[in-house]
Order: sequence, then C-alpha cells, then structure tokens
Amino acid sequence: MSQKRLLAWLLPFLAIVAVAGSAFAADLGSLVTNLVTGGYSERDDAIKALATSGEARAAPILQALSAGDLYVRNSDKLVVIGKVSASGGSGKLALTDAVTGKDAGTAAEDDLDKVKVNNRLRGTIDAAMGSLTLMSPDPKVRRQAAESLFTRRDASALAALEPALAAEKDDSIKRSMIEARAAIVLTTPDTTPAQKLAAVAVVRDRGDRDAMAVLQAAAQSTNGEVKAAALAGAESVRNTLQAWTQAQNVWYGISLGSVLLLAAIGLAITFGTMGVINMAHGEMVMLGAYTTFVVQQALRSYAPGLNEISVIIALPLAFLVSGAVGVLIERTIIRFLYGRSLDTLLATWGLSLVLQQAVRSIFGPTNREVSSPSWMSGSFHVGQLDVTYGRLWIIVFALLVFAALLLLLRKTPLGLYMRAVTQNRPMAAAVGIRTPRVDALTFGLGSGIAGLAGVALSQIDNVSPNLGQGYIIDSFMVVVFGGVGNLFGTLVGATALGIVNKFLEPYAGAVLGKILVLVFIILFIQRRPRGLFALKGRSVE
Amino acid sequence: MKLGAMIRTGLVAAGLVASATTGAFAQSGDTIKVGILHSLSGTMAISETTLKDVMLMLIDQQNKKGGLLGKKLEAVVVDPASNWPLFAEKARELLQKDKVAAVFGCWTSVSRKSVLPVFEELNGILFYPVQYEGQESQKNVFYTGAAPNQQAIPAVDYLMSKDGGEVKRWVLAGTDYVYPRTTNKILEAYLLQKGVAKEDIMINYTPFGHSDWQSIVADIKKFGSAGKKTAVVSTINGDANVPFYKELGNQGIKAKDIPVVAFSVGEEELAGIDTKPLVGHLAAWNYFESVKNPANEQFIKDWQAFTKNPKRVTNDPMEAHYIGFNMWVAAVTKAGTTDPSKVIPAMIGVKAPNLTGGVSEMLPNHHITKPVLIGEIEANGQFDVVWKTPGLVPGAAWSPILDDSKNLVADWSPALNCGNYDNVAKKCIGSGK
Amino acid sequence: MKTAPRSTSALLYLSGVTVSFDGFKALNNLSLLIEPGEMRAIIGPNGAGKTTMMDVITGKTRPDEGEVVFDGQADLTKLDEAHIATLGIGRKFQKPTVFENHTVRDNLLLALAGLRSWYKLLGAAPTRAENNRLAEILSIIRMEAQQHMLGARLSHGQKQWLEIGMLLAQNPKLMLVDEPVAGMTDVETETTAQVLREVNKSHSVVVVEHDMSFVRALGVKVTVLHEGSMLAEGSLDQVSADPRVVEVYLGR
Amino acid sequence: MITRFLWTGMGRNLRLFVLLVLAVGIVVPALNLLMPKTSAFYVPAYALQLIGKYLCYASLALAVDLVWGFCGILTLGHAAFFALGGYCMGMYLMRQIGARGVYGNPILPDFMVFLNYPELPWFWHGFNHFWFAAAMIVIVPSVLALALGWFAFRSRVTGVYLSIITQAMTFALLLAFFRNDMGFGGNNGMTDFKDILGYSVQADTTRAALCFASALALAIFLVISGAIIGSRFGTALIAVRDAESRMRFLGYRAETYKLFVFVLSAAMAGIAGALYVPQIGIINPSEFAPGNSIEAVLWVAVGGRGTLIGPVIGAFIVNFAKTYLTGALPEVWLFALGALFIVVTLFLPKGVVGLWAQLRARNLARKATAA
Repeated sequence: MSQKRLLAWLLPFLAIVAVAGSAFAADLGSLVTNLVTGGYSERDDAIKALATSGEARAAPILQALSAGDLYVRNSDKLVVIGKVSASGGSGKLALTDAVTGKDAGTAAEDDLDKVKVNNRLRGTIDAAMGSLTLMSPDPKVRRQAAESLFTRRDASALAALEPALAAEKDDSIKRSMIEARAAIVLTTPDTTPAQKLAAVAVVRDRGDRDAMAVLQAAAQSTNGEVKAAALAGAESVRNTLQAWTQAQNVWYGISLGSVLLLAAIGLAITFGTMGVINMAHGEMVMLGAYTTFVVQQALRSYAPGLNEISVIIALPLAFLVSGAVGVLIERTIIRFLYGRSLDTLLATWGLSLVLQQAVRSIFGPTNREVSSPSWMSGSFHVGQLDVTYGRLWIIVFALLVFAALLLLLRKTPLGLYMRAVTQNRPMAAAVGIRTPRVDALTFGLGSGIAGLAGVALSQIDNVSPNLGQGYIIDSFMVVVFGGVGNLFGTLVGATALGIVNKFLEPYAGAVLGKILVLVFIILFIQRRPRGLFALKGRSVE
Repeated sequence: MKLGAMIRTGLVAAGLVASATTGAFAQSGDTIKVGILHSLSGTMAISETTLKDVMLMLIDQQNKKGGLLGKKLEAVVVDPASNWPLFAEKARELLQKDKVAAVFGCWTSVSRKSVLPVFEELNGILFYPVQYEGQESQKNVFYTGAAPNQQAIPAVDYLMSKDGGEVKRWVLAGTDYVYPRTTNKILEAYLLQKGVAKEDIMINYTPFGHSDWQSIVADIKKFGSAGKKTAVVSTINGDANVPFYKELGNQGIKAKDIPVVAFSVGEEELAGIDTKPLVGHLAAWNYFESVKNPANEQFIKDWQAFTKNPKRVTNDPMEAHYIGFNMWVAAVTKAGTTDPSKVIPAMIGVKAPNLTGGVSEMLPNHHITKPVLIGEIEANGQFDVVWKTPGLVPGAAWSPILDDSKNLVADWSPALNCGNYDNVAKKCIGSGK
Repeated sequence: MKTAPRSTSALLYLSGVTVSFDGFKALNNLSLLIEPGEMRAIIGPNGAGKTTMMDVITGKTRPDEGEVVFDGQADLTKLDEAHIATLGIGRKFQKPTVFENHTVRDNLLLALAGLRSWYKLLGAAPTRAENNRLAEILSIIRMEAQQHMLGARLSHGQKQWLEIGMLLAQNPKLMLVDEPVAGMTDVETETTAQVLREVNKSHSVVVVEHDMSFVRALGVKVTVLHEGSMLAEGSLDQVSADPRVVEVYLGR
Repeated sequence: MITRFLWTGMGRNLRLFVLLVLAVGIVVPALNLLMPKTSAFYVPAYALQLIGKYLCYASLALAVDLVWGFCGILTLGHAAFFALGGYCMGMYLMRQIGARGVYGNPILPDFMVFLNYPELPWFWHGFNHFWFAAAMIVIVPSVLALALGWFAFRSRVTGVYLSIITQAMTFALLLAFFRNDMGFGGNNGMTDFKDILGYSVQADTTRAALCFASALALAIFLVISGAIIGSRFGTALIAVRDAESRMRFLGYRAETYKLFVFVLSAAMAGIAGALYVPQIGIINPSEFAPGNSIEAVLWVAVGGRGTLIGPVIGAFIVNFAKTYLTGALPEVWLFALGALFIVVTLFLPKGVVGLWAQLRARNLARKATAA
C-alpha cells in the first residue's frame, strides 16, 4: 500500500480524533487549497479531510464544489464560490471567498477557472455531506442525508450517525437513519454477526430496490447465518417487488396509452368523423411541439419568470397554430376531396412532405430543446411504484383533452352541427347548417388537438422535423382498432394497446413486442372488421 | 399514333432521361469537384446536414487560401435522403457523372456499406467521418471517425478505474443495428477478459427511434440495484437518445449512481435536450467543442461565422471531416494530381493537425490516430473533459479482442496491399484486395 | 347442434327468425312460407323489417334465431350470399344497382346463369347459347338499342329494367324484388306488373312494395309486416280490412 | 388458346406500349454496350442502371395498379412484397459470394460469422441454387399475400381498414427485418454482391442483361395484366370493384377474384424486387418502410390508376423527378415532390393518362365541330 493510500485510509479516523480532541485542527485554508489541486485521487482525500475537519465552512464549500460553483480566480488564485447574481449584469458571477465566506466582488466566467468534479468526487461529497448534514435543522436535509448514507454506506459515517440518531425527534427520519445504520453495519466487515442479523431484519422491512442491493451485498458474507438471513431477506424483498412489477407494467401501459391517445384523438375526429385520412396528422403534432419551442424561446428572452408555466402558455397557442394550419389545409385541399377518402391519403402524404421540409428549412434539421418545468420533472413513490410527474401530467392532460372533446361534441351547437354534417351532409345543408364552415372547423379542431398533443410530446420526445412520422402509424392503428367514429373506442383502444405492449415488452423485447401488437391488430380486424366499438346495423354499409 | 411513331417517341423520351441524367457531363477543366454525400432530408438529416455545411465551409476556406493545385474547389451537393439504395445511386452519380475527385459522406453503417461496392468499382475516394463498428478496411475508403478501440475500449477502461467509479456491473444498451452489435460484442469480450462475470453484463437492444423508455430505464434501475457499482454503456442511436435521457432524468437516475457513457451523443444531440438533469453523464469522443486550444477556437469561430449563428455547436464528426479534408488536400498536393490511383497511396502517412492539440496521421489501414477523451455533460450542454489518453491512439480496423478477427490486419501499403490479411495463415483472405 | 334442416314442400320456409341490432329487433320471430310458383307481395310501413328479411334470405344478415330453409333442404342461415345465389335466389335491390362501368350487355352477361368460377372465366368467351339468351333478354327488357351503353349513362327507369333483365338472366327459382316501381311513371308501373306476372309463370317471386295500386295490379297474396313480425296475410282486400293493419298504416 | 387469351384481351394501345417497353429494354442496353463512349448516343452505365431501376419500379407500380385500379384495394403494403422478392434474391446473391467475404467463410455470409452463427439457419438452405431462389421469389410474396388476402377478403375487410392492415403488415415486417436475430442481416441487410448466375454483377454486360430482363419482365406483366383485364374474368373483377355485394347476390365469390389478383400482383412485385436488388446492390429493411408503399401508390396516381399504362408512366415520371431533383435541388426537392402529389390528386384525379385522354377527346370534339 502506497503511503498516500495509507493516509487516505487513516485520514477519517485521524479526523474523528481531531474532531473529538480538536488538537489536530488543520488549517481550513490549506484544506481548501488541497481541494483544488492535484489529481482526482488527492482531491478525493482532500474532500474527506475537509468533511471531517469539523469546520463550519465545510458544508457550503462542498456543496458548491458538487454543484460546480467553486472557482479559482485567475488573478490571485483565490478559491471562490461563484453564483449567477441577479444584479451583477450579464455573464458576471457574484463571488464569495470560500474560506472566509466574505464577499469577493464579481467576475466574468472567463476570469475564473472552474474546479472540476467527476462522478467519483460527487459520490464522495455526497457521502460526506450525509454525515455533515445529519444534524441540520431542516428535516428535509436530514432525511436526504440519511437516504444518501443508506445508498453510500460509508463506514466512517457511523460515528456521525449515532449522535444524530439520539437527537432525532421525527419518527420517519429516525427510521431512515436506523436503516442507514443497518446498511452500514451490513457492509462494514468488523461488525458482529448479531449486529448484522438485526440489520438484515431492518433492511428487509424497508423492502425496496435499494434494500435489495444491500441484502444482496450482505449475502456475500462468510458467516453462514448472516448469509442465510440476507438471502431470505432478499427473497422476501424480491417477492414484494415482483408484485409491484405487475402494477408497474400497468402504469407504464396506461402512460404509453395516454401518449397514443393524445396522438390519435385528433385523428379520431378528422378520420373517424370526416373520413379524411390525414397523413399529415403527425406534422400537426410536430407543429404543436415546435410552438412549444418557440414559446419557450420567447419567454426566455422576454419573460424568464414565466418559464415554469411556458408549457401551459404554449397549449392554447399550439392549438391555434395547428388548428389554423388545419383550417387552411381543409379550405385549400381537403374540401375538394370529400367522398374520395383514399385520395385524401395521397394528397395529405404530399402535404406532410412539404410541412416536414418547411420546418426543416425554418428551424433546421436538428433537435430543438424544450425544457420541462420543475413540476413536470422528477418522480414520487406509490409503494414500490415509481411515478414520474411528467408521465402523470400527460395522462391527466390526455384525459382532460378527451373529456373536453366529448363535452364539445355532445353539448355545444358546434358539436351538434359536426355530428349532423358527418351523418347526413345534404340534410344538414338543407336545414341551414353551413356545411363548408363546419367542415373547416371540424378539421381545424382535429388538427388543433394534434397541436395540443405536440405540446405534451415535446416533453418526452425529440422536437425535430421527424417527430410526427413516429406517431402517424400508431395513431391509425389505435383509431382503427378502437372503431372508427367512436371516441370511446379510441380511448379504450389506446389504453389497451399501451398495456398489451408493456406486458409483452419484458418477455418479447421492445421490437418483438411491437411486432406482436401489430400482428394482433391485423388478426383482430379480421375478426371485427370495424374495430372494437363498431356500429352495427343496416345503416353501416 | 402509329406503331413506329410511338416507338420513336418512346425512344426519344428514354433518350431524354438518359441525356438529362448524364447531361452535366461537361467537366470544366479549371475546378476540382468534391462530392458531398450527406442526407439532407429524412431521418438522418438531423445529423448529416451539419456535415454538409462543414464541408462547404472547409472548401470555401481552401478556395480562399488559393484552392488546390492552382484550381478552385467546387462542392457538388446531393441529397441521398436517408435512403440507402439512393446512397449507392448518388455515389455513382457523383463519381460517373460529376467526376468528383473525392467524396465526403455517409453517416450510418448501412449507407457506407451501400456505397462501398460503387467506390470499389469506380475507384473513387470516400472519407467517412463517423465513429463506427470497425471490422472493415476498404481500399477506397478512409475512416476518419473512431474505430471501437478509439472510443469504446478507453471509455470502459475509464469507468473501471478509480476515477470512473470502479464499475463492476455493466448495462450495454444499444439500438439494434450493426454498430451497437459490434461494439457490444467487442465490449462483452473485453469485459469478460477483465474478469467481469457474465451475470454482471446486461445487453439490451431497442429499435430505431424508440421513444417509450419507461420499462427499459426501470430495468436498468433494477439491474443497478444489485449492490455493485453499475454503469450504462450506451450505443443508442441519434433520435432515440432524447427520450432516453429524458426518461433517465425523470426516473431520477443520477450520474453519480448509475453513470451513462454514450458513444453517439455529442454537442449537437445535447442541443436538443435540457441537460440539467443529465449533468455528470459521460460521452467518449475524440473531440469536444470545449477543448481549449487555438486551432479549435479558430474553428469554432469560423463555423459560427459561416453559419451566421453564434450558438451553433461543433462536434466530433465535424472534426473528422476537418482532419480528413486536410489530409486529402495534403495527399493531393503530394501526389500532384487528384487521380485516385495516385492519391490513395499518397494518403498513407499523411499528417494533419486535429483540433485537440495533436497531429493525426493516416495509417496504412486507412484509419487515423486520434486521442480519446471522456467528457462529462455539463448544465450548459457542453462536455467537460475529465479524462484523456496520454497520446494518440491508432485506429484498428480489426478488433484483436474478437476471435473472428484477432489474426486480421489491414495494410494498404504496397507490401501487403490487403484489407484483411491473416497474420497466421499469411494470406489475404476473402475480398480483401 | 346437428339437426337436419326440416324438410318441407315449400320453396322458402322461414320460422321464428329473429334479428337484432344493438338491442333493436329488426325481425321478431318472423315466419313465412312461399310455395313453388307462388308470387307474394310483402307490404309494411318503414322499419317493418322488409329489407332485413330479404337480407336474411339472401345471406347478407345472419339471424340470431330461427330457421330459413330453401327448396326443402338448404339451410340458408349457414350459407353465404354467393352460395345462396347459385342455389337459385335472385335479388333486385331497392335502389337500382347496376355495374356502372360495364355496358348493358356486359351487365347481363355477368348475371347470366352459368359460369361463376374465376379460373374458368379467365379463358372463356361467350358461347352461342349465351349470346342467344342475351339477345332474348335484351328484347324482353326492350334495351337492344342501348346494349353497348355504359351502365352509368342509363336513366333511372332504364336501370330498373336492366336490373329486371339481370334477374331474368340469372334465372333463379325465387326472385326477391325490392320496390321495383319506385320512381316509375304509371305506364312503366303497369308494364312492370305485366312483366312480373309473366316472369311468375316460370319463377317464384316475392315483391316488396309500398305502392298499393301496384300491389293491387299484381293481384296476389299479401303479407303485412310490422315491427319485424307478420301482422296479417291474405288477399289485399282481406288485409286492408284488417283493423290492425289499418291501425298500423293510418293510426299513427 | 393461351395466345388467344393473351392477345384478345389487349387493346391496341397496350400492345404498342408493350412493344415500346421492349424496345427501350433492347435499345438502351445495346447503346451502352455497342456505342463508343464518346458517341452522343452512348448511354453511360449510370443511366443504364437508373433505367433498370425505373423499370423495376414500373413493375411494382403495375402490380399496385392491378389491385388498386381493378380491385379497388388501396394497398399500403406492396413494397413489402417487392422487398421480400428482393430479399430472396439477396439471399441467393449472398450465397454466391462464397469465400470472397471479408472473413473468408465459404458457407456463412459475413454478418453471420460476425453474429457467431454456428451454422446456416434452416431458412437459408437452398438459396445457393438459382432455381430455388427464383421459386422463392415468386412463392414467398404470393404465400404472404394469399394468407393476408384469404383472411381479409373472407372477413370482408374493405376500404381504409384493408389499407391499414396492409400498412400494419409492412410495418411489422420492417421491424422484424431490422432485428439482427432474424438472420437477415438486420439494419444493414445484404450488400457487396459479387456474382449472379456466374456473371459479375459489376460487369457492363450483366448490367445490360439485367436492364433488359427488367424490361422483359415489365412487358410480360403488361401482357398478362392486359389479358386478365380484357377477359370475362376482368369484367367480373371490375364489377366486384364497383359493386361487390351485388356480385355476391349474382352468385360470384368476390373474395376469390380479389385474392387471385392480389396474389398475382404480389408475385409480380416480388419479381420486380428480385430484379431490382442486383442492379442496386443492396437490400435492407428500409425497403419495407410504409412510406415506400405509399410512394408506389402515388406513382400509380400520377400516371393514372386503372389504366395499366399509367402506372408505368407515373413510375418513370416521379422517379426521374426524384433522381433529378435530389441532385439539382437537394435542399428543396421535397417541396417539389410533395407539391406534385397534391396537385395530381387535386387536379388530375385520373393521372397523366387521364389527362391525355381528356385532351384527345377535346381535340376530337373540336375537329368534329370544325368539320
């Protein structure tokens, strides 16, 4: 073992001694200097040293390092923390002296040298922060600290964990800390088998993936009893997780279904009620996504404060943009093709080529960045089920759109006219409905909804000229499978196909799963040539 | 219409087709034509259009420097429209009709495979700028992108090192086509060699443009919770990356827990993603825009001026074209002619500076020497170089790790003049010549 | 269930036939007997199930319950349209449907009894017997002059005639004729009645019609349908005296 | 009898058109082979290959026209039959490479060596024989068409539903052939062919022969199609297209008529695909892309559906435009192509041939009034 490695190994222990006796107080300045010099290994040690130094400045410095906010000023090699200042003007960072915590003026990024971190250092910082923040007054930070100790399982943290555990009042955080301690006990070689057995029980009761990881690692133990307990514990966790996997598949299926529903529902209107096979439907979706992009760009420059709700602002605009393009298409192309529904397919295919190339010419061929607002990022747990906010909102949104559309068709005069025109055009015209206008509005409505879908899809997929192509075939499958002219069919069809797809995927793989779904649709249409919810009766033909 | 008249009309029509397609035969003697064979429409336009632009810039710059052999260079741009047979057809058009001196083009493996026979038959020159699966060396092709040993292997080495997090468990996730298949095959063999257990390697393939990553990301999460440090080696192709990374971010997979190292994600791809949730994930390339040196800064400045867009990013395949183009210019100058049969031999040994501060050299196997860089994604969509090979790595056409190819070498120098020479059997096998 | 279809002397035998569309009963326990050589008129208000009954007989619609037997042995509920047609049931639709892109002659040729298999048709030219028969029918329907005219260019009345001609060409044992005189002038109606009576000499005929004067002109047994069931049966005078029939036709 | 069947069905125009196709098939390769390169009449190999390709596309368009124009089935999956024929040919050509592959394996194609196949998969056996491959080129697409049509026509799936089914079929095949595990070379497909029937695919004479073969195939397809449409079968077929249920009530089994034509058309598409592959030099799954099938339909629409001659003309017009525009206007050619499709559907519902007929009719009318 090289001297350095030995030192690294000993350092935490030395540091604990130092905290206890405060006789070994290293100079903060030199600790911070070590943090920014040398290779990653040396700096790794420096982080550990700083973390265990007991210095009050340790936590903010490490946090800044982890976040990439720690800099070295070129002019005087001073280590500073830089933050984008609200008032500092463009490109200037407000600086704080890392060691003293005092204001150090402002500087442009070019005058600073960023202190680099890699994943290894981030991990070390995380573990260190775990011990450092266990006593934080903020319960959220304490909980996070306990959780990060559980995943890091850093033996040196045990010393910090015990007093924190004694001081903790909040039961659930206490529970997290006990789990963290158990995890550390299980991974530290020099704990007794009895301690380990008790720890296995604690971890097993936690019951999630992380617990599984700890137990599987513990199952490598040389002690037979511990090994057996860990294996049994892992088995029980696995069984719980297995059950949750099914729930997860259903959830993923519903989520995929909601995307399919969004993409298909506009088509259900234009195709299902008007008989127009709109191959440019995907491009309407794409226009909606690009509208979101433009809205975000505009907000970024003119009203950065509204960025969080940019997606919501984009919704009506996307509806209008796609809807307007839809009306334009209907007035200039589709209306000449009523009664020649297969011809609409050809014309709109040409149109989709034109629209794609137009977007490519205007926005360039590359993907465009559409960011997610914070309320659409991240996830939460329901039992062992990971529910991501983005997907949840898309499901909610899909259902809202569906409900609104249903309401529109059933309860408004426009809806009544639409149904009248699609059922019997000459009759509708005879009773004074202006059919051309209704046609244009119906097509505009279908396209507008596609635009709404585009806003949602911009959150999970590429915003590129090819966006629409990826959904057009799936959308047709959904509408046809559900039964043309039946909105509920589209809802059920989308959900069913989504869930079937997700249940097949783990067994057959993503590709074969999709092939099987397609074959299923082909066979299904043979059985029920008019889809899931077909109208029956003489009037059909 | 009488029979004779009808046939006559038909023949005239056929003749028109023939003459229109060959019409522009008039080869003006005072320019040297350079073909650009990159998709400008269809699914690959997203990546390839940039390369067309960079070629136009390089040609423009060369002309400002006085052209080549006293003649101006003239770019001939065609659109193979992400359609593989069309690549072959357009390659033939460039070589036969436009008589271009060299072609810079292709992105996907299949487009390269599609044009290979054409270049072989018509003895053209193709510069291929994209990292690829290797296991190939063709006399008429110069591979300026990375071979697997210039990207994949160093990346895995890095992850296995202390700095990379001492990864013990590996997810090899890729799009189902030949580049990921080959790369993963090489990586699997390499990892097994390094003592990684078979059950610690998970291989997953998805179709092109895969957009629903929920299940697979959940699987990766599951695989990563076995108590060993886990990393994902991603050979996921272009379009599918954005939803993949978005899903990673949403499901809270942080780089410090399960880092993802990608071989097909560069600055251009990141420009389409909100990178904040992805900070710390990795990419392995031979060039990053963030590399600091005068040549690169000049290149970026020129590029942004040429595209009139101060935010346009640069990426690795662009650098490959930069190197390849300069090498070709050097070789033509050396040979004193653009005749491929003279230029091809002259290419071997030609040196050209790359944009990371070194000088790349064309090897006898038609691959080049390049440094390998590992970058971490930063919040601003750039990469922060966290590791770099000490020197330049020579590209290997044939992987020494795989049984099929461990005895093979490619050497187009006059002594061997063979793309797949069996070192043990001492002969040139298959279609190597 | 494997019961042999009931053997009967009737040409067409319907018993307890029920058809429902999404809960609505288009036919409700309908029974009907047509004797060989008989001509029958079927009347009833809109939605009485007349056309659905035709659909059931010709195999277009499968009944939910009930038996349909043709010529004493063939169970029509098990057969498809083409098979039923070749057994000898011809149908003329309410709205005249002729093949618009074919000439009158080709329309008749297609209808002509005989060749139906696709591979035989590939190499076949019309035989002399077929040509003779075509000439005969053309003269019956008085369309010799229009024989090379496309179906699409015929007037409504001409299309009706062509359809009748096609029925003749098909030479079925039983003809189902759906509203043959809709849109015809009085004179045409009279001629049609004549033709049908003529046809009836060699074929059994079921006529569905609204036009009472036409039914009266036919002078045959009448069946009144209402809400999918048989309401009354007898001569036209008998049924029009039936108070229930009056109720159905006039009561609402 | 057969000859009578073949000749009586064909109209005069069609007969002349067939001769024209044959003439192109003979003259173009001949000019390539016989003329000196400096001659104004010399057809360069590049143009020869393009014309060969157009001829194959024209056969595909004709196949689409048979089912769309004469059965009323808007097929959105015909490129699948074309690609299947192409794959059968590709498998034969791969087997002909023998030990000349990069790994020098005498039996296994390169991609199999690479994917560690221990031996040739069962479905690759026999493809080393040309006769076997030739049979498969016809059989594989036909059987698929038979299976699909059998189910679909019997269950009376019609109109747009049928279109969607055919699209689902080609999409499923696309995904399937992309899978490397299928044993057809995955995304890269098959390429780098060497020989066909012992002749190098890169030799000028082979190219000329393939171009001629494509013209010959197209001519034969035209003759067969014309004969079928002109026969009593054709009369019945068109009647089925116009009023299917009426035909059933006349005692015709409409599904068998459609099925026969659908299968025949699939076989034609397969042969066209098989001729296409050695000329193009690659077959890969993107040939199954749904867009390709739609494009084939558009060729027919441009030329004029239900006319037999129209689709051939349409295929030539659209593909020539594509060849020309992707070179001349690489940035904006999609605008032009898209606009062409819109304009044709809006203003030329009967395609170019329809326009021609219309103009001629007007001309005749004018002459009549003038006289």
